[in-house]
Amino acid sequence: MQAVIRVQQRDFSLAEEYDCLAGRTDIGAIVAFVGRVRDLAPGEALELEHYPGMTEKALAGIAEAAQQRWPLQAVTVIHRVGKLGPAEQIVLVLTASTHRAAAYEANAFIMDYLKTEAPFWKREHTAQGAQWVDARESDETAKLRWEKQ
Amino acid sequence: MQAVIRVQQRDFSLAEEYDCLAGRTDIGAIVAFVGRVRDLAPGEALELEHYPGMTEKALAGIAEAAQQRWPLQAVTVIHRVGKLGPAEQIVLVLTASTHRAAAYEANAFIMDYLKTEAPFWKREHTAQGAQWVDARESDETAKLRWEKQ
Amino acid sequence: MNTIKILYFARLREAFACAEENVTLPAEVHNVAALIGWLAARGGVWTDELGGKRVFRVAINQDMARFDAPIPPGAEVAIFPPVTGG
Amino acid sequence: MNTIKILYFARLREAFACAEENVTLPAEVHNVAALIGWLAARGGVWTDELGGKRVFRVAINQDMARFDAPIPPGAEVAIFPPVTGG
Repeated sequence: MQAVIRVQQRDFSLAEEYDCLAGRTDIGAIVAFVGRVRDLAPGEALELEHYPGMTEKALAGIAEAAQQRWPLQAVTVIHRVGKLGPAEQIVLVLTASTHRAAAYEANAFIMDYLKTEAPFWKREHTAQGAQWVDARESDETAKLRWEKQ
Repeated sequence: MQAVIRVQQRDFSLAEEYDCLAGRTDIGAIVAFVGRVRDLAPGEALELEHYPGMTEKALAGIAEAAQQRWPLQAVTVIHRVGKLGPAEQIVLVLTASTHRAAAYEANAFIMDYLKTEAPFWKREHTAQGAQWVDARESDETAKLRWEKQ
Repeated sequence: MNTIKILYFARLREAFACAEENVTLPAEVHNVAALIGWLAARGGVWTDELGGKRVFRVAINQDMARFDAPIPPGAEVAIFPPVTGG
Repeated sequence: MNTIKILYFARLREAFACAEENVTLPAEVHNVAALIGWLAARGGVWTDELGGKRVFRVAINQDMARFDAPIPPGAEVAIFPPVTGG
């Protein structure tokens, strides 16, 4: 099973990606995660820089690790780059499996690794100027729980 | 915050429910779970019976418990009843929060309690006749993990 | 005298060929355990389903109830197999 | 002689005013730790960012690399702050 991995400037559609799974009778559970820009005021923006080439490679590697760990019928990871306004979509992770536990866990696993290993960097553009967003210790902790098991 | 709870025969649209959250700058993470009919052949059907009145009350109670446990900006639970064919949608749970951990955990919590406490019963109609689906021990186990914490 | 409504769902509704009945409880039938014993004493499918061999759940006024829960006057009691939705 | 390409991203790209450079490594600069020490010895912002006060990550040929990882001939090495996507 091949994962769908896309890194793009343009917006994505949860509905379109979900519809790709229509009619499949082997899928019992689908989990979708959407991460969005929050806490920005109108006129402010989030800018996402990335490392072209490594980004796709890192995301594909994370999806592959998830597929080896859980029985998944489908995996889709889409991450946007460039400038995004308040409430805009940043990332979509879609996982499908026979049972819900695999779909939930694989989805959270992919997000935890994406947050700590995929080469994206956020910068906030506000009235106070542009500022790089700091990495969060809690993201590193979230990833480590998968390594203990 | 009021949860959206619906029990209905007709299909639902993930896209429509998701779009209700568009433009909200307080939401950073949205998790959607869709449960679907699997492993049925064409012509076969799953029938969902329920206990009108208690169903809505049970789902509202579960959503309320999730909202007390995690900071959620939105909760939607839609469950279908009646006859459903292969690959049809059965249930949608949508959770939105500031951070992803709350959205993931609240979503799985709601599904675990829905599976064990909301009065729905599945019957499969196949070439061999109609048969009630047995409850799964693993669903009970999944629920118990939330009571230990 | 406590007259209550009892609802049956899914496998139990079919086994009893009954979706709903109104019954007046004897004074000693004051909680769920006593009600179940009283219904199981009807014999046949009632004993088969409620006599202890098979698993079932009970709700009182649309809330899940334990076997030691009292039955309030005029209650809506529902008896059904473990749920299988979702 | 090992000539490699080094890429800088985000805060480091801005601090160094450099997105990419080609460098020929002295023979003793054979792993990530040695490369970082060699770059930090440039002084100024190089020392500030790579001298040990701030946290950064290194990738070799587009895979995350540890500080003891060897640098293959002609490698693409990237140095960047901890990632913040998603």
